[in-house]
Amino acid sequence: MKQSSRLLRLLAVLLALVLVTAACGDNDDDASPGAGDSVADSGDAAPSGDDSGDSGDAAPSGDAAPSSGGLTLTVALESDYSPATYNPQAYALSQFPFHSLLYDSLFVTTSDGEIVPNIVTEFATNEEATQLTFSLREDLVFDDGSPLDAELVKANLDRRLEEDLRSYSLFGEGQEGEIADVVVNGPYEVTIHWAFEQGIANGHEFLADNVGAIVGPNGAADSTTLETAPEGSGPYRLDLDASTRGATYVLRKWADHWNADAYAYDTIIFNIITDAQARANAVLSGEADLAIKIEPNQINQLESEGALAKIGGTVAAVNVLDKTGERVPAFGFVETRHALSLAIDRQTIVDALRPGARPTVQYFPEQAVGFDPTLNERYAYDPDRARELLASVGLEDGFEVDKVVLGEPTDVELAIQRMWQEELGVTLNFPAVTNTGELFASVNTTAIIINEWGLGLRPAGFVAGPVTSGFMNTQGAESEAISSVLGPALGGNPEALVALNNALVDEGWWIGLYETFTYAGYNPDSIQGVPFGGISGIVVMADVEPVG
Amino acid sequence: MTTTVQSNPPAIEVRDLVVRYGGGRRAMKTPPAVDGVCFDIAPGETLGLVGESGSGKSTIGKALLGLQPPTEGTIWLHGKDVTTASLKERRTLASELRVVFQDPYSSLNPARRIGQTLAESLRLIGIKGDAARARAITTLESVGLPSDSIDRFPSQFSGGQRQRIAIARALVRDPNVLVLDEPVSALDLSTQAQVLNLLADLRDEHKLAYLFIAHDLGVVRFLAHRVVVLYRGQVMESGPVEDVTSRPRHPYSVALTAAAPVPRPAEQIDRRAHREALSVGSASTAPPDPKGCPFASRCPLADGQCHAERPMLRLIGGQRVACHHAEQVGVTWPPPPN
Amino acid sequence: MSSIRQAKHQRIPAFLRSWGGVFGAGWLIIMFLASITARWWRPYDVAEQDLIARLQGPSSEYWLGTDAVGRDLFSRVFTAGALPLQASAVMVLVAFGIGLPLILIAAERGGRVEEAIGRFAETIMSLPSTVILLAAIGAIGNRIYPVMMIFGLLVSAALYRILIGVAKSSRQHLYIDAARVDGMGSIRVNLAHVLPSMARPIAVQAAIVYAIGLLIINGLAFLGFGPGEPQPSWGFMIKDASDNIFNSPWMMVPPGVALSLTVMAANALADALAGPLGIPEYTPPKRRRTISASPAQQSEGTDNLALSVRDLSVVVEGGPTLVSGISFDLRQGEVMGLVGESGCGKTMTARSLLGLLPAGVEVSSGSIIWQGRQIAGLPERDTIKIRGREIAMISQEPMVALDPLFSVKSQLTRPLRRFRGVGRREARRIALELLRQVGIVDAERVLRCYPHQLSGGMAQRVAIALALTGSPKLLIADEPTTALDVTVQAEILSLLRALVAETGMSVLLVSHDLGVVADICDRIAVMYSGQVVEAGTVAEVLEDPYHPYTMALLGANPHVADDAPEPERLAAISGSVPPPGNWPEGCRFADRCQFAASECSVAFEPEPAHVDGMSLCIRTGELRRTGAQWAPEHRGAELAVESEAP
Amino acid sequence: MPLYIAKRLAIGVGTIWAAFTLTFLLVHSTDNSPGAVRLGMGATPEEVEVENERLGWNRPLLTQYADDLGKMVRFDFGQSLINRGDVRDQLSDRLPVTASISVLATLLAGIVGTALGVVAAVRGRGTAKAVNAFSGFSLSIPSFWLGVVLVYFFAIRLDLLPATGYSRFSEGVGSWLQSLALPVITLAIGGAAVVARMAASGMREALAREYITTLRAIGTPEWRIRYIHALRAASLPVVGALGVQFIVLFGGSVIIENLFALPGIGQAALFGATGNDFPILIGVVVMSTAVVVITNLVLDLLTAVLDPKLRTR
Repeated sequence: MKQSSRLLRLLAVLLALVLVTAACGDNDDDASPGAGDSVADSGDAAPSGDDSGDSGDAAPSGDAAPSSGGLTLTVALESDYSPATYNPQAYALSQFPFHSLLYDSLFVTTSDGEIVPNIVTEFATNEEATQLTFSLREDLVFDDGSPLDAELVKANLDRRLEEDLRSYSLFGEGQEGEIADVVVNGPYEVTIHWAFEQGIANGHEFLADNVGAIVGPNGAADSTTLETAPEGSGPYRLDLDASTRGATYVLRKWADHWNADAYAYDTIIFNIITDAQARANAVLSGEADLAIKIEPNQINQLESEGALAKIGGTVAAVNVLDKTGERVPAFGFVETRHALSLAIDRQTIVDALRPGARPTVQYFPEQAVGFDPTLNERYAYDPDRARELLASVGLEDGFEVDKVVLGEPTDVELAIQRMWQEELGVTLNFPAVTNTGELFASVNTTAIIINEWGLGLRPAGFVAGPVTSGFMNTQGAESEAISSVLGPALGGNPEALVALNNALVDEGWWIGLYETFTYAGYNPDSIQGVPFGGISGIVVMADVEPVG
Repeated sequence: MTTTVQSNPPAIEVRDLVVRYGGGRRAMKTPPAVDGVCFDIAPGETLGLVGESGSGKSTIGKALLGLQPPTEGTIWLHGKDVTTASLKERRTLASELRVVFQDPYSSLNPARRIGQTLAESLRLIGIKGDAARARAITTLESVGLPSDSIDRFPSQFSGGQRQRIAIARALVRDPNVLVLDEPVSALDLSTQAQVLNLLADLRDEHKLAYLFIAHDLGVVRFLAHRVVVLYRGQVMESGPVEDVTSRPRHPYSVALTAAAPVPRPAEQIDRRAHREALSVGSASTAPPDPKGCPFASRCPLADGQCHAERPMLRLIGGQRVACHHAEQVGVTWPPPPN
Repeated sequence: MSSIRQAKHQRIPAFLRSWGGVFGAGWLIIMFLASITARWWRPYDVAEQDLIARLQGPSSEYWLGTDAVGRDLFSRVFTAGALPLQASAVMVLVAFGIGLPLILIAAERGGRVEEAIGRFAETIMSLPSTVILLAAIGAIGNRIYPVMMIFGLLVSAALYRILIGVAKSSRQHLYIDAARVDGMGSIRVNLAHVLPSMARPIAVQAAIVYAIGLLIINGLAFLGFGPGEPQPSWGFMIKDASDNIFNSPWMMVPPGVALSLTVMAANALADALAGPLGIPEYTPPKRRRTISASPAQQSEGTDNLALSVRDLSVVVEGGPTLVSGISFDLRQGEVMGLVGESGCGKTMTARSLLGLLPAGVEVSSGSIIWQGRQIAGLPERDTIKIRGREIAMISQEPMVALDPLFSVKSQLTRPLRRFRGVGRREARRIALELLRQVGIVDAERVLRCYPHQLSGGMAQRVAIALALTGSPKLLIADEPTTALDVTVQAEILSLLRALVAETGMSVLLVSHDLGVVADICDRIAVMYSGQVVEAGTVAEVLEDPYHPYTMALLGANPHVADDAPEPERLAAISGSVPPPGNWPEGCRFADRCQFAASECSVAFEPEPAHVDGMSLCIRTGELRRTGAQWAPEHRGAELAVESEAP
Repeated sequence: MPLYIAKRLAIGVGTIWAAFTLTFLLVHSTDNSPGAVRLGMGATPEEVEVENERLGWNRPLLTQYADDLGKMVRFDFGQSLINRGDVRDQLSDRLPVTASISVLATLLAGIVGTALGVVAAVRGRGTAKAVNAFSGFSLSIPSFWLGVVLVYFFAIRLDLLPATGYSRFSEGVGSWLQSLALPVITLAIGGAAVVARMAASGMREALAREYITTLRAIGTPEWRIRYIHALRAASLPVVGALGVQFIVLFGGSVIIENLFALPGIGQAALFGATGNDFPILIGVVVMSTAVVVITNLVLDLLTAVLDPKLRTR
């Protein structure tokens, strides 16, 4: 009897728990003032369509978003930009549009594609270019009142060897931006000592955007504290109650920020919409003002509504991981890699699947220093030559190679599969994995990956990083041709950059496919346009402006 | 209790049979469906089992057939203890002990031809093929059905015909005891008479022993030699059918016999007056006190003793009666109709 | 003995005799064959691309158009069927493989075993299956067959819940008990009898579950958990199409239609297998056709004549006649018995008085004069005023005659308020009074009860009270005591008798039991094959029957006088009542009659009999003269096959 | 009655336990490695091993089971492997979305289905056939296909309703309903078909009952017979069917949430499945089961209110 009454109590508790959690989820926001009405006043209770761009506020269904009044911007993202932690240093540049609003960065990329000081007031490089000294604004504080000062910047940069901080990997040992030491000169002045003997001429560019973002003292001391909440001094604060991790993030403007006036919106909502069509729909039907990114299938649809923006600088390639032939023996021969490249009819792919893109075999985008038009001629589509090359290494009957996909392969991958099969008898399989963990792990076992890369403003850095010493080269393959020119190329030497480009292609490490655009969708009735940060391909959130 | 004659044991002997439905504590709290029932059936004899619905008469039949395991008590078949006979033992038993059920529509598998139904029964005792078919035809003919019935489906027969098939199914293994569970109550009057006549004929011809379960005293009186009156799982009265129906000794038997209407208006007027003078109460849904007489709550003769003490069966005249006041019945009670 | 009916078994299974069944079975078979043979006949390989002709609509080259990389949708759509059709079948097999044994065991064992299995099934059934499947994929990877097997496990619980009732009721078939008495083992009983009798519901559920499986497999493929590209799946093709919906809306059509049609085929097959539900179609009373009955003719002797039925015929619309040319009269305060075997039209006659015939059955001619008014063929809105207020009815099964969902109080007070225009409280008072009037002592308690809390006798009393709410002048009692025990029957008969004496209402009692009629009725009409064959006062008819059928019924009744010896054999009537539509010419009883002669085969008029009764037998006079008695069978007559021949 | 509720609750707890155990077993049935998931790309096997050790993955299975079960009782599912957030918090953020969709869809299916079923039952053969055809049709159309088409027409072409997103109830009932309109309609159509069939056969069955004749025999008006007596009888199987429908719709929301970008439990389930986020998976399963259990309890009580046989037990 006693036992059963305990059971009953347990049941009651369980029931209550579920009811409470269910209720809480819905009622949390009642606490926030119901001033949302003011938005509804200026706008309309009417459904989407008829927002005539009057107040330039977000689309109607978005405008009911929890806001303490004022303008709201709703952004649809293709994935969670802050999936594991709110630490900006753990992510790549492409996720910075989200973090840029929460954190102040030393330097930032503008919509002109230039890197300019942000919270740095002045900076200088010594003559040998081995040191970079900069001063900070003196009015920067975090929510708990602690200052953003030189000590904190040092504390941030001193964590450069931590595994999780992917952005800081370029400061790591042997990397292009290896830092020897960070010295605090005064309360608001810091000097960075680079490890490279030849120095780094434009070292400040390394301290831009996500890499230059400064997290608060607690996060700097223990980065796991950033897993549950951000700690930044940026112009916006994350409204944790109104946000749902992985689905919706509500950011509210922090009026005391030094640069608050530069930001037009009082509330910015990020909705994670992984389905490409749904993301396009969100823009078209007005639930989002801005959609990052748009997939090729949806381009026509958005373009016809005048809701599409694009920026070049993205290159797609087959990246050869197995340069030694350990995993698929055929890949041990450079001839194989060249044959695979020659058998791809890039023009057909581009015409059919990526209208507006440019076929290319090489690494550097056309606008970047290091681009070499002759490369495209040398490796032009030539299936006969490809067959000869394969035959020359005894692979006239082809071979099999796997490319791991998450879910289903893309149309381009399917096209390549077909071309290799028909021209070379090479069978490309797409073993599917169900999760990103397996996908990432596959770089240790498979021979190739196929991807579109936004290389950012400093393409050579990507070679120094992932391509030669990161996840694209877990075998640790060496190439004299590449390593000999990598140093000068990182220093910005144009000839070295061209040489690096040639080396990557000639070694068959990089089988370029096409150069394409990054697309974003927007609602022309609510925002003026999409301010891309040059060919970095990211959207500069500070420059998103409402219509009117 | 009594020793049976060694050379000629009764066809069926039931002692202190108790049957409870379900299991566990809850079942122990509800009154048993059958509560301490004893009876014998001699070879060639028909024992009628009467009572209202819920009196446990069908349960006794099921217990005999092995369809419902008895909770307590013993069942002998020709001197063999079959109370807990296994399936294999049943298979041979089943030749001796067969059944005819009430509902002729449900007792034949509609998807099987009559021949298949009969042959299935024979196959279990190793008779197959032509031998089985021949025996099936003979049996069908013996219940008054044409031999071509064997290739037909149950849906092609009327209720009375189906009941004949059910009887054939019972007879096909040449048994000597039949449990007849309300075999005619679902039939129309004219068909009922046909089947009753058939059963009587078969009994006389094959010297069959019947346990004849029915709720209609008139039908029982026609077919049975002796009768057991059940109320709520207990035997109220038993004895030769003439005695029990004409001179009932138990108040319940009195009520039961008085309640059955006869199709002779003049006689029925008297019976009605007699019945209304009995002042037997209505049955209540509440379970009776297990300590006392189950009929006490309805009985006009009931006194403190009846509620406190369960009456044992006593031999009075030709009957056994379970009533503390059996001596009064038929003497000072019931009162003459006014 | 009447002849054995002709075989009705046909070669084509019933479900293939409907369009749905043909479509369902046909499409599934075609789709299955097409998809597994697709590799040999499809115009293009599933991976074959034509980047020039991508996102095209149907053309002569690509019959169903192309997808985003220019693959032929026709080839892909048909190839895509194989996996879901097979994986879903595996799922169904797993579901039944787990479910059926549990169902059979639970149905056989009952009690605690059933309770335990039932709890288990209920638990499994409450699991949100889609979420579980996703969790399974997350845990064990995208493996379609294992995942569908897990789904089969979840489905088996639903099957259990749906089919356990079927299994239990099929175990209640007495032939199962008969097989067990034969000594048949449990497994054999299940295989030979229980399972076959469940075949139809099993087939129906299999088809439904199959359809659900198809949707689930493709739903998972839609989410990206399908077979790897380039192997096509409908779900992923739909996903692909949705990504291209602006560029090529057409792409939604082929996979969507293929999947929908296949699911629809499985569902249609299920519907066809289920067949007609066996639930009678509901026909609103208004729609019932009304007859142009003959005008009310004042019948003679209207002193206290309450009801006069003349030449009443009831027919099944477009079918056989059920009751033909019935006439009888009923005086105020009189109890009249309508007797005969089942199928003789007693109930139809009684119900026609209230206009409450089943759908498709109607009064075709004749007149019903109630209190001097013609009520045959009255429109529904007029009959409804008669029901309850003037004529009420109680029926055979008291336990099902009351609405189980409403309390006795609610069921009694509602009509009381309507009939008598009284308020809630007054209605309650009258209800209590009525309950006491029908002999219920603890009326207060019964008023609060729901029907399932009442015993059969109690329920019949409540039903009578309900019939009395409108103070009717005629009560139709259709076998009011047949379902009751004999002592309870006696009580109800006494109650009816008392009510007649108290209220002066008339009663039309339908019964097959001559004893009941003898007990309560003043007059009697014996019916056979839709006709009244003998009528008169109860005393006259039963003590001295004119008609051979009445004689036979009395002879077949085993209730002899208390001290009279039981006859060795009863008077049997050979054969059985001919079904409506199969009535012989002339005397309908002639085939079974001991006294049938050649003159019986031509039509004749009823003979007057008794004081004011009749007998529908052309030989009435002759039989009276000779003092003919219906002879009981001789001993052993039943065993002589020869005597069966007509 | 209290005994009845206690019994149902006990079964409910059993169900939650079963759901937990089933998922736990699934997660542990293959050589999964939460460490690899948590550390992501680039982690060495040694690091993964250390992480697995830290997460307690290498302890004996029974220890882990007991431990996890103990936490589950407190609705503590630990941290997500991917976003490191507290699973309970994330799911309770998402619960209102899924609950809104499935409750509204169940209600809509119940109302529309019952209305259709009643019409089919009382309006004669033609209407019945039409309703039957409609329900056969909508049972066969996959919701994910229908959803895409509805979005295409109503959101994109006609611009009448939002295509994506969720607006909280607290932000206004109007926008809440608007944001849920398409998903709920998409989900409810199949449910309505099931309910319609159930209601139609329930009505027809009820109208064929003997007590309907009794009611007619005392001159009860036809509307009363249909809408008070028959409908109430038919409502019992309908409420039963709604319980099953709720489970189906709740599960169906996985696809719908993905299609309409709604931040609900189903979306989390999908992310959890694609990301091998085991704590999320277990949390989603347990929480969904809890919701289903509670809903069934509510429906059971409703059945008891409607059915005196249960109430008076």
